[in-house]
Amino acid sequence: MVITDPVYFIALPLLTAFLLPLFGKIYKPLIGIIPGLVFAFLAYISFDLYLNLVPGKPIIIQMAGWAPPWGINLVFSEFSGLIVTLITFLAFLVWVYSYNFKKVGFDNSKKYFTLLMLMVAGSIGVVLTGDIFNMFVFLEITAIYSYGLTAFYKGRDSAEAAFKYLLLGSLSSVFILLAILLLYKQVGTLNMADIAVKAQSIDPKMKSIIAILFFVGLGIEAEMFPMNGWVPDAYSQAPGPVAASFAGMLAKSGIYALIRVFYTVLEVKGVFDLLLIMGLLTIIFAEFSAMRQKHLRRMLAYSSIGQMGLIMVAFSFNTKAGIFAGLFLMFNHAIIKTLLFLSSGFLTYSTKQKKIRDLDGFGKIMPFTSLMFGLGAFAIVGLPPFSGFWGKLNMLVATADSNLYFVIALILLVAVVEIVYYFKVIGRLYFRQQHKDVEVHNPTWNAILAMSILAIVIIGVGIYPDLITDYLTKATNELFDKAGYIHSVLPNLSLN
Amino acid sequence: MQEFLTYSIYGTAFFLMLLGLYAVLMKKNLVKIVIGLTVLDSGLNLLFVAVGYISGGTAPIFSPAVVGKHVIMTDPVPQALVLTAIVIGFGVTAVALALVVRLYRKHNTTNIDEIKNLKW
Amino acid sequence: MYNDKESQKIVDIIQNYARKHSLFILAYGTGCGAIEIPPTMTSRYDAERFGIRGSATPRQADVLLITGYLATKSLKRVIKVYEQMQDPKYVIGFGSCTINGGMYWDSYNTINVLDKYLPVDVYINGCMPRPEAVIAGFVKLQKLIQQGKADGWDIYKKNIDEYKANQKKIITNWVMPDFNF
Amino acid sequence: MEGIGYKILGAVLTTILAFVVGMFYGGFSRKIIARIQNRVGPPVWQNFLDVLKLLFKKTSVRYGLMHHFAPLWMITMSITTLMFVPVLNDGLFFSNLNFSGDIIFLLYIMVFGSLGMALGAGSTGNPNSAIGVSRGLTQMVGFEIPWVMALVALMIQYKTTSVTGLMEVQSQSGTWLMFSSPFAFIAALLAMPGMFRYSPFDIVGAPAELASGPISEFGGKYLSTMMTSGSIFAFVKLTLYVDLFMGGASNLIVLVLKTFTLYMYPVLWGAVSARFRTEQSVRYFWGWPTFFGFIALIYAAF
Amino acid sequence: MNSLVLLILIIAGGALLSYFGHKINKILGNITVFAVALIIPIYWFTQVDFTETVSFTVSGFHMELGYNMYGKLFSMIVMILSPLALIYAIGYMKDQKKLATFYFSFLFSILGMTGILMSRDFVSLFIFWEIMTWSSYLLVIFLGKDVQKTGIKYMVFSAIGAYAMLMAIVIIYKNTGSMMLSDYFGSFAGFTLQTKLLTGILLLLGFAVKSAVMPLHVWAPGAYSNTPMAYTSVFSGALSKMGIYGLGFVVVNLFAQANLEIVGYVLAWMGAITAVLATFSAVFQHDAKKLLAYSSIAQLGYIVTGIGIGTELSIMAGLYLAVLHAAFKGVLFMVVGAVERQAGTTDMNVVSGLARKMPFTFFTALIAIIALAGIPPLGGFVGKWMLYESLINNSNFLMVIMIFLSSTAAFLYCFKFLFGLFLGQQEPEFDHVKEASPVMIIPMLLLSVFLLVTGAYPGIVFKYVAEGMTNLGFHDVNWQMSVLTNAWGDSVNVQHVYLSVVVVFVAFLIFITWRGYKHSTKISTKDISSSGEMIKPEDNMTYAMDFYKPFQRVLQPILKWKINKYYEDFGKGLEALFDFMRRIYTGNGQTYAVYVIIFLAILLIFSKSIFGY
Repeated sequence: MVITDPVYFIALPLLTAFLLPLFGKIYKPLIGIIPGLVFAFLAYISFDLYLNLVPGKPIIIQMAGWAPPWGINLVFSEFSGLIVTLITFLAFLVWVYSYNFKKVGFDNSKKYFTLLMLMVAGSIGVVLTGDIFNMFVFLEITAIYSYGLTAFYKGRDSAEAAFKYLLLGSLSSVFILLAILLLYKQVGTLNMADIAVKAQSIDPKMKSIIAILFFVGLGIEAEMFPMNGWVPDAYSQAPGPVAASFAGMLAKSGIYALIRVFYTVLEVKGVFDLLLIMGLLTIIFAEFSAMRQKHLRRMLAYSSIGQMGLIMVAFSFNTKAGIFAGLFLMFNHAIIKTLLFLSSGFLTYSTKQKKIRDLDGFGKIMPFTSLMFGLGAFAIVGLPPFSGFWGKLNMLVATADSNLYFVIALILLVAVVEIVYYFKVIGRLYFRQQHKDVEVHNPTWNAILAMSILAIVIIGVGIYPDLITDYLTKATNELFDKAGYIHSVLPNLSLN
Repeated sequence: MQEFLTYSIYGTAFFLMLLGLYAVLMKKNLVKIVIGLTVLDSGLNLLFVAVGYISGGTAPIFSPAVVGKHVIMTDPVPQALVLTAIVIGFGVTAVALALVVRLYRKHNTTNIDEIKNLKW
Repeated sequence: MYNDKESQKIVDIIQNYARKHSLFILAYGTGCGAIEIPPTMTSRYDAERFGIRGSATPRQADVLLITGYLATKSLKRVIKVYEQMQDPKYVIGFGSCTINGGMYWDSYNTINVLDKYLPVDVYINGCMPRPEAVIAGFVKLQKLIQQGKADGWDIYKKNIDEYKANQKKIITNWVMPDFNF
Repeated sequence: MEGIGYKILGAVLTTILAFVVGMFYGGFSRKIIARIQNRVGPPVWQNFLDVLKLLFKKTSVRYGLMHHFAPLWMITMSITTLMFVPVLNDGLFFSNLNFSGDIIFLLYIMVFGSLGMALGAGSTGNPNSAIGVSRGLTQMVGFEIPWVMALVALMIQYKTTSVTGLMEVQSQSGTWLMFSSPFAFIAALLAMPGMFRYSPFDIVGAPAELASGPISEFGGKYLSTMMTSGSIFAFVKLTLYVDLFMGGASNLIVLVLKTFTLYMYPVLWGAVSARFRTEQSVRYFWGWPTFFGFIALIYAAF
Repeated sequence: MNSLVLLILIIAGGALLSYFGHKINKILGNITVFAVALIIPIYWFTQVDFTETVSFTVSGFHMELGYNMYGKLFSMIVMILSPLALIYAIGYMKDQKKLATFYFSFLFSILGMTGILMSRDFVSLFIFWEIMTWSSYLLVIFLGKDVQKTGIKYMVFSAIGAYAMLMAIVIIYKNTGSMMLSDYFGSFAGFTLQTKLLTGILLLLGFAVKSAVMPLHVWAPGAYSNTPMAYTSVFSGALSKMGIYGLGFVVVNLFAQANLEIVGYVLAWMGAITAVLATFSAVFQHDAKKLLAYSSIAQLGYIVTGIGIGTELSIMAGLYLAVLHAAFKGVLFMVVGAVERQAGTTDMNVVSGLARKMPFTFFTALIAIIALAGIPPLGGFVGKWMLYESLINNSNFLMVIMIFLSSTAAFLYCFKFLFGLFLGQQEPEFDHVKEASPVMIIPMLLLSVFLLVTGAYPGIVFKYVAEGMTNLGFHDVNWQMSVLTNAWGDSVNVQHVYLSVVVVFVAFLIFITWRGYKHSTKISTKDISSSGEMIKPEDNMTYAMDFYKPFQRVLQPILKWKINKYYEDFGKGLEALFDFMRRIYTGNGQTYAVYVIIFLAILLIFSKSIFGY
């Protein structure tokens, strides 16, 4: 179909984002409505494209008419399509959630939606692009607007958080750029498929340096252990829906870039072991820090890091089961963390209630939001019958497949810690006497709608995971099938 | 001579990068850190251009002057990339400076060690 | 069984025989008479050969020994103990204090005549009575029981109003639960 | 021979026998203690008189149903235990239900009365009763351990858990178990005074401190039933010891001789000893008796 | 439609209906709960086809539901006890708030238990296990007391258990390629010893947590005593049995078959130690709820011992005790709940003499306590007897002594429970106390009747126990309606016992009541023989505080040793470690940048060992 061209994923939000202030001049409510229309359209086309995708035949768009490996191309395959669909779906929900945010004291929706749309465009770009420099550009786009979104609120310490994020983000961009530079120097091409073909001939020493640079640079974006200092600050200082989209989109695009680079582009021996170790360290440090958090959002942020670590571990097995589990975890993390951040957005809206301690008895005064938070917490720690369980189960099965019993034990031990801190919050929300002066911001109808949709997805997938397992399997096969990817991007190339 | 030039450019680039990195890691002033970032970026960009340069190459422009002649052109791709990178670096610097201003207003200092409201 | 007069008589005989030979005493050791109980019970005089044996609680006791003078305060307690005892029950007054006040005859806070407040079956006179006298008193009580004449408990029940009136004259702050039959 | 009437008659006769013998034992013990204390002492039938008198006494108060039931629990326990203990080696007349129960059952049914009694005592609201019960139960935990150790040793050694089985073992081998399993016997013997609650283990119902403890609110018929039960139970316990360790008895005279000999042991010990505190007695029972019990177990198992 | 799926749907639907019913209106909600409580057991007993199975494949895992006889036995516990507790809850929770949550969680935990017992594969087992766990967690913290400690402790231990199980499941899947229980059992013999032990012991760990075996029991006292009592009766009565269920099939079907009886033996020892120590703890509690909680742990210890020994008689004893424990602990927790509701407290130092005010409650408590103490002629004795006999037959003499010590010491707390709450002096401050409402009394009475009947006819339970044991590999289990026989052929005829006790009791009842009861007056508990001392109505003479002080002095060396404290110290140490670890996030952006560079440097330096170059 003409209208469902993947280019729209990037072009449309980029365009409308900058036009948004103009629309605002014409008719003020358009500021709220236009992004919604865009996101809805994006979600529609992504679903449409994804559901109509022929297996083994990804949609490849050549920008400006140049065929790969010379031109930039967009690849909408089972894997990237899945992530894009997820991102657009979440973006739409985030819009639904924040459409009426003004009602509870959220101003500046113009800037907000502009930045949000740009960020979404960037993340989609990262996922879709088939060009490694293009990926860098999109990562930077995403990052810059994320800085803006992080620093969105004026009263808080958001500038501090944004600055830290910016500092690390810039370093990340330097390393990625350096890696691309070295890669380009070696292979003379920027197309990922082409690099993948030619990468075999690179000097292994150089290759490992490139891999290290990519690892560090993308690791910052993917919230890897020693480089994730920005995450808790950014997540906790950004507005609720922004934190949700960070977890749902930003982190996803980061991890996507990481696994795309190491699965498809660069085949480096040992990087997966490194990823495993770093993933485990990420999990351990993040979850242990989360355990001792007093602020709800910071806790969620650390938990988010932990989940990312889990995803890294899953992808580090380099097996089909591992990828499948990783994808499942990504899906879960995107959906559930979004729900958690969205609900915590209302719970911690007032500056008075930032700490977990302040939320005693909120189950009674904010029943729906608390319920959603509780549901999210149940799901994220992997309790059945919610979707988190299946992710965890698949993850563990994959781990066992790789004979890594100690990893299972470690993951499960950390999961106990996770349970502890989430259930502490639930206990406080529901089974405590509430404090005297609390400021309640009841969710608006659209927020309720957004959260309900997420909850329904969580429960639906939890009860019947086969709703998504087919797609995940397809995506797995796509990611695992490196030759297939190269072949579909570069149809004329004959391997060997 | 040509080689020396090439290596000196590489050297300058790495020097600039290290200088920038030093500023980012060691300087306590926010503005200096931002400057360090910019220097780091510049070094990187220089490196990029240097990598793309082929000795004796001309500008990669198909002008009437070069049509039909056997001319060595420098690789155009890194130059294009550098342009993008510069733009991105500019954007980042702008955001960074804006943030520095806000941080200064809030904390009344530009010492990064004192801006630690968010920790652990 | 009890309706038949003859068998009633036989039952009475057995009953009185058993009662007579098994006297559980509850010694209310108010005065100096309490000193005389141990020699009575222990090896020199050995009251146990008559079936007399100490009992710790009023629920099980048959005989209440009032061993000496009774202050008004202790009268309350004695009455309570007596009322907690189960029928049939006997009271033995020790020494002259229980008979007419003895050396405390003009004391402001002792009672003079115990019989006004509790139905005494046997008095043992002396100040204090020696164990021989005590045992003699018990033997007297046993005889009375055999003859069915030791019916102080019955008299108390019949003349309860009179007794209570007398008791209330002495004990002004009466917080005792009412007597259970 | 197997008629139900015959059975009932046997049961009633056993009960009466146990009652009479137990009563006389009580009388003898009073007499003997009196003689030790250089007294004349009451006649040996004094206990009958006491029971009879208490029976004729009026019971005019009660604290409720538990108080009313307490003596019933006790007598039920005593008689039921009696029914399940073989009184004579092969006296059909006295073999009431003893093929329907075994040692473990006996151990448990023996507690039935104590607990019921404790409940009755508790329901009176008398603090002395409660203290007595607390002490009694604690002491029970003490002496049950060596006693059970001895029994388990016997059971494991001879591969039978029934009293009749152990008696058969003795009649077949011709030696009493007190000789063939000496450690078990020592343990059981050392635990025995606790079971009889004679001095030094009589803190449960110490008359001077606790106003006779658990039974302090029981008089009249209640007390008489309890005394009956106590004497039956004394007989049962002695018979059980004799059955287990001294080869049982083939006729009543032998039975009486053996049980009386055994009975003298706690009585005489009690006559000359002072009272243990509760924790002292528990420590005693968990000391040497348990040690011997342990040795008996090891002896039995290996 | 498949009756098993329908059963699950009915319970889930019931949960939702009760939830919304209570959201709308309390009366409507209560009616719904009552209806659900009736429908579930009726459906189970009449409509469920126990031979039916249903299987489906989800996310690549083959799952199958279907009863076996062993599961049916435990299901029966759930299906009888839970509805009664639900009905009881209607009365008990009348004045509480958040009833919607309560009944929702309650029914979901029933759903979890039902599911566990019909799962034939590990995935559904684990799913239902977790459903049961979180729903019970919600109920543990329902009252909001001690959320931090009790709830977290419960959840942590449950999670450790569940995840141990999950790990075992995953390893099993790795080794057999199937999630079916039967495949695991079938191929167990072929595993290496390491795998055998690893999977089996991890599974055991998971189940042992729920059955509160010694080092893992720490959650139980708090969880049992802080939960609304209506649920605790299910919690202790039925939910803990899920652990027993699992232990049973793991120990018997796996280890015993693979000549690894030693595992069962160790487990039995742990059970025995649990029984002793928990009993000692129970004796010194002054809160009736805590007392019962510890008592539950001790009782579960007996059951675990029985299962662990693994002989026919001992397993029979264990399963029989499991059924009985459900009944009497169910009653007892309901009793405590009734007392708590009517008198406002269950502190035995405060409350006393309620037997006069709550006679029915007292009666049921008495029956249950007699059964618990294992005193003949009630049903509890049967289980105890079988347990002892099986241990003696196995010559496990030390274990016998430990169990005996435990159950003798159990008399202490049994008495204390009855005495502390119901006996002793009736205080004027509890004059207003009334008997609990019939809704609460009737479930208690029904369970008490069951206890009374099993005393004479334990065979009605044996029937199902024997059926269940066929699934544990014991076919032709020998049982009789009322005669118990051990391996050496010695027997007890409980019917004779019952007969003897009843005849003697009735005979003397007549004797003692005749011309006694009617002529006597019921007097106040303040009217005691007190050496003439005047006791005023407001004086409390009940001796309840430090009831077993002498015993405490004897046990001082043992009681000093508190496992709970070690766990708490460990937890605190961990928290300190976590606090230390999170210092890495210093809050200084520059430090983070330094981390990045250091990480990069490390990677570059060690790139040879990581990447090979």
